[in-house]
Amino acid sequence: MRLIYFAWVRERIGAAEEEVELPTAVQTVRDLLGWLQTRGETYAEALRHPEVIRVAIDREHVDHGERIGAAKEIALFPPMTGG
Amino acid sequence: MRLIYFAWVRERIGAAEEEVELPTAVQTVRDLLGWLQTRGETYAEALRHPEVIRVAIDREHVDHGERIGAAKEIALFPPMTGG
Amino acid sequence: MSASPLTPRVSIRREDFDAGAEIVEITRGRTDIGAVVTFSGLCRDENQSLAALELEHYPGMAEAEISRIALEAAQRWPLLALTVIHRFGRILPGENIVLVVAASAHRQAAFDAASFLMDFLKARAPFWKKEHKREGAGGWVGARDSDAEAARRWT
Amino acid sequence: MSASPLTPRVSIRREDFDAGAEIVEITRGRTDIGAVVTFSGLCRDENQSLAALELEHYPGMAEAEISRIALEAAQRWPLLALTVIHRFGRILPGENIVLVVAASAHRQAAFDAASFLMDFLKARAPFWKKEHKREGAGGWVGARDSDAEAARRWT
Repeated sequence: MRLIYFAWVRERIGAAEEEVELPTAVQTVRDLLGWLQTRGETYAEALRHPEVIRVAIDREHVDHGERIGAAKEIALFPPMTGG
Repeated sequence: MRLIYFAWVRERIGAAEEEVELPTAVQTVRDLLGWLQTRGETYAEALRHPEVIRVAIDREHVDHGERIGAAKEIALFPPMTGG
Repeated sequence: MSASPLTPRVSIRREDFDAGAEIVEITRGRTDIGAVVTFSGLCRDENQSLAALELEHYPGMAEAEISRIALEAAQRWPLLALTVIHRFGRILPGENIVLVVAASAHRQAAFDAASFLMDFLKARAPFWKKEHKREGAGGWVGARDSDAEAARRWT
Repeated sequence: MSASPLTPRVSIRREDFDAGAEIVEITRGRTDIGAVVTFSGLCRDENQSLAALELEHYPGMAEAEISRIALEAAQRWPLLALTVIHRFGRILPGENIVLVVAASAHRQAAFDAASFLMDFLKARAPFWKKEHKREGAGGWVGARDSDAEAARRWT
């Protein structure tokens, strides 16, 4: 599965995207955020306040309770500031 | 004093403007509309429903209760349909 | 928002206007404007029955009244620029009739001011539309109750 | 207003846009449109401190999400045409960022749809602004609570 990051999430993690194999225990977006925080200091720093992180699965906004299922691409980013 | 007419008020009266001497009894816009109705068939026809006639004194909208005072120009017209 | 330095630009004219050029005119060379809301009103003819609209106006009053409405908008909202153009004379289906361009730092003021201006133009600007039909008699367009109500919602 | 035949035009791009040309594009050759509301969002720099904005976006999602919002607007209001353009990349103070052009027979639908689109663009379109200051550090622009509230008022 592909993870992609934008704006300060990207900058803090230090990567724009990566391929990952999720542990089977990671079922929801919330699980994913928790698991990522264990992957090192940059992740812990980027996701320290997981409640502000917005998530899109296969290019559609989802809540943190959403099940990941067969997602191909999950994007993590801060609240949007376009327009 | 100058009276000017627009749109169907102008067409029904058959004149775009005229100079008039108001009787001293004509004090308000409502008096004016009543007096004009006595001036002939075209006026009676144009002002048959005086409540729909809009009035401006010296180029500002006024209510029918407004006193005419030293007005120089009074305009009579239907509800506006610009924009 | 007291003592607004804004002087609205009001033009009553026979000639067409260019909405894009008016937006550029308002925004050129400044960096304080974040939002521009533009309203263009056009001459409709849904069933191909209209030959032309004839817009009669009260020349001495039209500009004064629209300027009063524009100044009231500038007092109610923190506008940075405001342009209102209203055409008169013969207008063909698909042609422009009226333009409002309202600029502000943020979008809500620009939206509200433009909407307010259109509601009050409809209710208070001394213009009257007459329809000339392709076939048969046309006539004066009646005022819509909904337009009077639209103006009242701002009071 | 079921089964709207309207296909919104959505463009996500680096290049500038011309609001006037987009209005002409939408209205040319038709006589059913009575009202066009245009929103232009510009890069502000009130105290001459900004060198440029950098607009990052999610290429795969930006157009899809804006198209979803535009289609929802077309379902909620009787729109006759709808164009949304959002720029990305480096944008200088005073330059255009976003454009919405909404056309309808009557003004209220055009105003409401344009306002709705801007509220939802702000809240849901995957774009992020970073400020580059003339002196000192810039940084990511924070989301405004008022923008989230603005989107909620439509639900």
